[in-house]
Amino acid sequence: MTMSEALPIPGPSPVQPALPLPAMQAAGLCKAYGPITVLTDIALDIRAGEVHAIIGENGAGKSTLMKLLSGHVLPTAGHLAMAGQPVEFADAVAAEAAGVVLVHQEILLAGDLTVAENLFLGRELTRGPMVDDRAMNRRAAEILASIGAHCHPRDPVSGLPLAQRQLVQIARALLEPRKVVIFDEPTAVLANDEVAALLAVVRGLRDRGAAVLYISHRLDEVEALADRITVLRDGRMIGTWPARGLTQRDMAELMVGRKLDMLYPPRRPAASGDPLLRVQDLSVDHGAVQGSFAVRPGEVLGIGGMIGSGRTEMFEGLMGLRPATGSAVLNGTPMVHRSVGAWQAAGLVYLTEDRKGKGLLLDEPLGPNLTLQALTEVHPRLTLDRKAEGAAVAKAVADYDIRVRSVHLDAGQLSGGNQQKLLLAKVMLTDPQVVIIDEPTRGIDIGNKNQIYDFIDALVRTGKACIVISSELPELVGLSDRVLVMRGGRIVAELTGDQITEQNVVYAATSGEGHGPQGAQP
Amino acid sequence: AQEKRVIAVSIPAATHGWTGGVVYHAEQAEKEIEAAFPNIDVIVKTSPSATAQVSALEDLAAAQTLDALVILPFTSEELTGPVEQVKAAGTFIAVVDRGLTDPAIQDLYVAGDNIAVGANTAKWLAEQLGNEGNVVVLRGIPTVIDDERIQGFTEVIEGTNIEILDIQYANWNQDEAFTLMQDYLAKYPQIDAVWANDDDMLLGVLEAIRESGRTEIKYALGGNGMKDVIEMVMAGDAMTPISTPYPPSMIKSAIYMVAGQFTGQAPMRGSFKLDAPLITPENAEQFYFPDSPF
Amino acid sequence: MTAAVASQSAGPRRIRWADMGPFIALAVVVLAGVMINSSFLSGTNIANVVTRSAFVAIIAVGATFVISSGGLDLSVGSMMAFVTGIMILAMNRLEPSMGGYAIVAGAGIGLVVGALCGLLNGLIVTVGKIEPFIATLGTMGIFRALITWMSDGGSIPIERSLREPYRPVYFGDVLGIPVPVILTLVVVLVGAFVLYRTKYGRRCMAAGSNADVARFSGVSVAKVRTTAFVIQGLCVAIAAICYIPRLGAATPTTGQLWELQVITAVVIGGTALRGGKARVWGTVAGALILEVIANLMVLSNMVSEYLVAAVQGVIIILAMLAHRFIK
Amino acid sequence: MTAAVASQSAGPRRIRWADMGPFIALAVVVLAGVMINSSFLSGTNIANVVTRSAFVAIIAVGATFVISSGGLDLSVGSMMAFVTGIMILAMNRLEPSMGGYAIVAGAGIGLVVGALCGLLNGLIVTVGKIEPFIATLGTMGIFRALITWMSDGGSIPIERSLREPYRPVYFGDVLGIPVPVILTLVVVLVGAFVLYRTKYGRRCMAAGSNADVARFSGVSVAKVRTTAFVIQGLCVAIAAICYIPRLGAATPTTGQLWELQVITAVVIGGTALRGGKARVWGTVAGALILEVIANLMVLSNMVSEYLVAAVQGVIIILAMLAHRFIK
Ligand SMILES: Nc1ncnc2c1ncn2[C@@H]1O[C@H](COP(=O)(O)OP(=O)(O)OP(=O)(O)O)[C@@H](O)[C@H]1O
Ligand SMILES: Nc1ncnc2c1ncn2[C@@H]1O[C@H](COP(=O)(O)OP(=O)(O)OP(=O)(O)O)[C@@H](O)[C@H]1O
Ligand SMILES: [Mg+2]
Ligand SMILES: [Mg+2]
Repeated sequence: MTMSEALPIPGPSPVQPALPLPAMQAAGLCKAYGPITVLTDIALDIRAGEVHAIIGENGAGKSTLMKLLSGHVLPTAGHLAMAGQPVEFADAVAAEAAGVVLVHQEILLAGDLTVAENLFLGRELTRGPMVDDRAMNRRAAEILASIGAHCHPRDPVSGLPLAQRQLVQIARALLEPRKVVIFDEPTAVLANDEVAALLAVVRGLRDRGAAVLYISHRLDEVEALADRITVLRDGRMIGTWPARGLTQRDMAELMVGRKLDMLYPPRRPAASGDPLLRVQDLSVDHGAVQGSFAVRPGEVLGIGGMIGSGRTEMFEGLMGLRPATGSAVLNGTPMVHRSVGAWQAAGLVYLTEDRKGKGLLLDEPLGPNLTLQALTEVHPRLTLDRKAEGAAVAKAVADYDIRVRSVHLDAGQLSGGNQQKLLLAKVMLTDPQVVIIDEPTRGIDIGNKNQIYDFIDALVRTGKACIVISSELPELVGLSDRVLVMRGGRIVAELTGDQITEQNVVYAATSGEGHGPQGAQP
Repeated sequence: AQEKRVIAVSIPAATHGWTGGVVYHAEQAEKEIEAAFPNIDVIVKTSPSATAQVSALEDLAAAQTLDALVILPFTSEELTGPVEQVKAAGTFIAVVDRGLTDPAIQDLYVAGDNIAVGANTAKWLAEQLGNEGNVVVLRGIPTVIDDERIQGFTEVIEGTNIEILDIQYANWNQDEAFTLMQDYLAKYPQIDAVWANDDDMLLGVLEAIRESGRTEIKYALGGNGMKDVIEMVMAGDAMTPISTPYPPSMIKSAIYMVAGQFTGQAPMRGSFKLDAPLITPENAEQFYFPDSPF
Repeated sequence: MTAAVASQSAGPRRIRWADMGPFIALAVVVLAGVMINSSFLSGTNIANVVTRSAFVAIIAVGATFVISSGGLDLSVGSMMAFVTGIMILAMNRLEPSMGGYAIVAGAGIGLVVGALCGLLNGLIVTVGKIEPFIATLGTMGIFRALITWMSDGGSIPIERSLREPYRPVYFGDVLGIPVPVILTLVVVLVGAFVLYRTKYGRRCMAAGSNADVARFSGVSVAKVRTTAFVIQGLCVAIAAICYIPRLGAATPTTGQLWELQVITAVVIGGTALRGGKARVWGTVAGALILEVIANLMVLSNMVSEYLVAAVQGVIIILAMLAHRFIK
Repeated sequence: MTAAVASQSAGPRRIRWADMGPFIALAVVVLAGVMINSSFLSGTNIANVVTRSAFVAIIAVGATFVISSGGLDLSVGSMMAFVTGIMILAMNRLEPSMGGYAIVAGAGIGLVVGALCGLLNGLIVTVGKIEPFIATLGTMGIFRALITWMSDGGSIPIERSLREPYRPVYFGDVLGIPVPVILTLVVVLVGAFVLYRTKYGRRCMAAGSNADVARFSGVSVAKVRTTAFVIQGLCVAIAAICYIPRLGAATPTTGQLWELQVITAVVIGGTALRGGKARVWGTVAGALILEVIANLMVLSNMVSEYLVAAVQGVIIILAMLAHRFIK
């Protein structure tokens, strides 16, 4: 198919010369890592009082572009200007001084420090020679409340769930007034409520005259927020469009360069038969309380809830990764000693939500990462089978559409979405009967989401089972045969069939004891 | 019942052969004396450093009234003050091996003569070599003992035509001595004699010479009177026909001398200097303690 | 969302049991001491032990800075010997012209030399980008060799005429509290203030916890770490100042293996070796624990002299295990 | 999408200059040796140096496992002395009944004891969850005290009758290659095989690189680390086996400070102390570098005996700096 066929939109809108000088301007930006070219000839203008969304497939170069704009990475060619004046940022600190701040896609916080200490790191408030903790804690509490974060300023960051850490990171960027605020997939780890709060924050920023750059794979957010949209594909600019006129479908097709099919697989027949996995009274320290559930062959069990509702804890507890009590039966066999290894041997695997901290070895190449969990399957003999590993990598790259410019890159050098795909491939390599996926499509682009949903569908159609923990309501609703909703560490509702709607999930997650009337949100 | 008398013994920890010997003899003395005289309590404490020894003195003095202290000080300067403090409480002070900088503190002094160990060896060697030749020297851990021995040795050698090719530290360690000797052998094509300043190191030196197959080396000498080396002397070994005593048993002698005053004898006071005569095949028997670990 | 707001209202600072570990361990060791030997609790003995622990405690406060900022300093023991040597030489040289004031001048020189030694370590680690373990192992050899060379393998004693006026710095007391204990308290208070209440302290923790994050936040990790090494050098010099009157000489064996004691004190005290956490008061408890154990080894008669080191090793491991299981 | 697929075809493996660092450093040091003293290159000297480095190299291979899996072992030097002592006692006891075979039996016992010592370290670290630095500092004291006690502070010599048959294990050669060198090569080859070609090696790297990721991937981090400590123990025992015939005795000074040499060799060789990377061949180069430097200190006439340690320290730091700047 040709490009013009694929693009339903007329060509890029011409630059409007009547407007005042853009807050920031980029021209001819290029970035290459050695022989690997990541970005070519990017021209961008970012205007004050506007939300500018950047969309593109995984590995398109969005995060890299943002790092160039915010001084985290130096361009190999090209220029930046702010309010018409050429600027060059030696590092991120210089960029922040000039009023440009980036909220990273990956969490960058000092785990040993408290929330407030992280927020004020490098610009501590002082009273005389002393740091003014009281003032900083107060200010931190305000800013955290303003973005709907549930953590306490004096909590150590290392104990926070991923979502809270992301909010802390956002709070850090918003502590001072900025000219340009860049969000790189800020909502990937957030659930509905927090997303809504964040969108309000972004609008507030815009209304106060800041220029906002916003990256997201959740196109509904983009549609709701953006004033203009720039599309990147394979490191090149496809164009910039005013957001009004573009539907989500248009955006998706611009990103991918082809027409997209149905997003969610068709409904499956109701699952029958004995449960593959049955869990009774599972309680986890500081987390879930007496969770009981079962999942049948051919079933996708969705787990919904707000962030901090204890979903991750419950399943980490089930896996033996946290101290937990309760019983579990897999395929008729009671699992007394529960460890990741024992579960895996019995046919159950868990995919973590924290790909950077708990999922991948960032300093190792693809091969060792991919085969770490399935070492005995891939390498049945005493020695490592390099050939089998190479084949496994090639297959994973093809099956999961992992975009790597060289298979010798370290996992940490992949784009966020591609890391997620690698993680999925890694866990699936063990050929499990039951898969628990915590946030399956976190950071994955719209074109590939589809693929992953099909993949889950195909999996359960062969008589396997899948538990999906997801904060993305459409995904939860579109994918699940049955949904459990958690609140405050307890399973508060079970939704089946037609009961599975976004409203019901939200209602159960926020207030209801069970599934209440539709749309009865406080 | 008689009043219990306490003799505290403070010595360096067993870090190498000679100090190991000191600990052995001190513990022997403790056993024998306590068995023979129930009214005497001997407390032996070892310390790995001068600082620790000062601490040990403080602890011993704080925990009980000491009737006597027998001490082999790490260094003279560092221990003088602390011992003086112990004496101030009326404790009888016996110092072994290294004298304190203020001799007035010592009621009894059993002195080793490290300078003589070096000097006597040097004199014998100069005589045997006819005042000519090349020697290499291995020294121990940088401490006063080592320093004095080297001083005694070099002063005598300076008066001859013998050339000291090299002096390096081997830390009173067999292994390091072996390594160092191998390197000396690689570096110097003509070595007439080796002096190792201590018998522990000598064993390493001998192994290196033996392995190298070099034949020009006439003598390899040590010091301290380790039992293996004395065995060699007794057997009339050609390369190591002599040693110099620096018997770790001096601690035992001192403890006995001190204990005497609590068994009815008059207290022994004054200075007893142990000579460092050459141990030769003729007199080796009297320096041989087959049961000592050293 | 109401629940969220409620939780944000500043609650009372949580009591952290884990942080009490070192103090509980200290209490246990002291209790053991009381049971082993009644004279353990005697005033003199307690005063001795506490006074003695001053050296390791003071140096360990510096080490808390270095370790929490993500470094490690193995050279402190040799540096101590070297600084002591320099100070004594300086004092002896100045004594004829300045008399007793030579002590003050010498102490000043010691502080400068200590700071410079620390700076050297810091620069090798940060500018040279060498693993601190190796860098300071190297300087450990260097300082040790220098003191050996300065003393010609023997010892460097302080002039007799200086000994009397200098004595009170170790043996004196103020209102019954030994001077070294007061010095330690001052160092610890200053250390705690800097670590917990100043910007620099915050940045130290950040550099140790996650150097990348610190860098992005505008913290110069190299500067922070180098400063920590300099502070370590100053602490070594302060320890040296109160060490000299105790032993009156510097020798090539002065301070040998103190680095291990210092690091042990810091770790027993609850500071993690990987950086990012600092527990200054715990460090002091750690130094006291080590000194009490050594004291008990002398006071008790149960252990063969050859096995003292083994028993000490076992006790330290047991203390750490207890600490773990309290958590 | 085609572009992506095309680039996925396996390109040539990158040549890593950084990995050559230790070998270049070794070459430089050797070159310096040749210039300093012509006898450096003599057959005997080279043979001596290489043979001598066998102990540290063999132990350092074990240390590469421990360090890359995220641990650290300070006890290897004392463990070496302890294992040597046990082996000699065993051989002496067995000699009357078994004759020369006592050597083989003793060696077997040594391997078992070494493995057990390693297991002890491993369990304290993994089950006891104690910082490896402190845990192995504790066992270092324990092993050292045990050998001192076993030898009454003196030495434990091997029976005369065993010395001759045992000699070749250190002094012998096969086709001109000294036996310890062959042993080292075998250990290194096996080590490299296990680290780079087996599943265990992969797990080791994972545990050292990010313990959480390893745990979440079903790797038992505790098992992997404990095994690394056991391997370390075995390597110590192997080193002990070829050490005994050299001097025929175990003493309280055997293996003193070897732990520092071993760790230095590993780090110079390019293995990071924070874990996750292992460079076995680099480790061997590191051990050789250390031994060559020590050799040069004796062969050259430029350095005062007092300053040898300083010069060694400086050279090591310079070597590491050079290494950095090659990168
Ligand atoms: N250090 C590096 N070395 C080589 N290639 C790199 C490096 N860092 C990033 N890349 C490559 O640059 C490309 C763009 O990555 P980037 O993170 O910008 O993608 P992205 O658009 O943010 O994708 P995602 O939606 O998955 O986050 C990827 O192919 C990635 O592998
Ligand atoms: N170490 C801890 N100690 C005490 N409470 C904790 C600890 N770790 C997490 N929590 C709390 O447990 C609750 C559940 O967090 P969890 O990460 O499981 O939520 P979740 O539902 O999985 O949300 P997310 O979508 O972020 O994954 C949160 O309130 C969190 O603050
Ligand atoms: Mg990205
Ligand atoms: Mg979660």
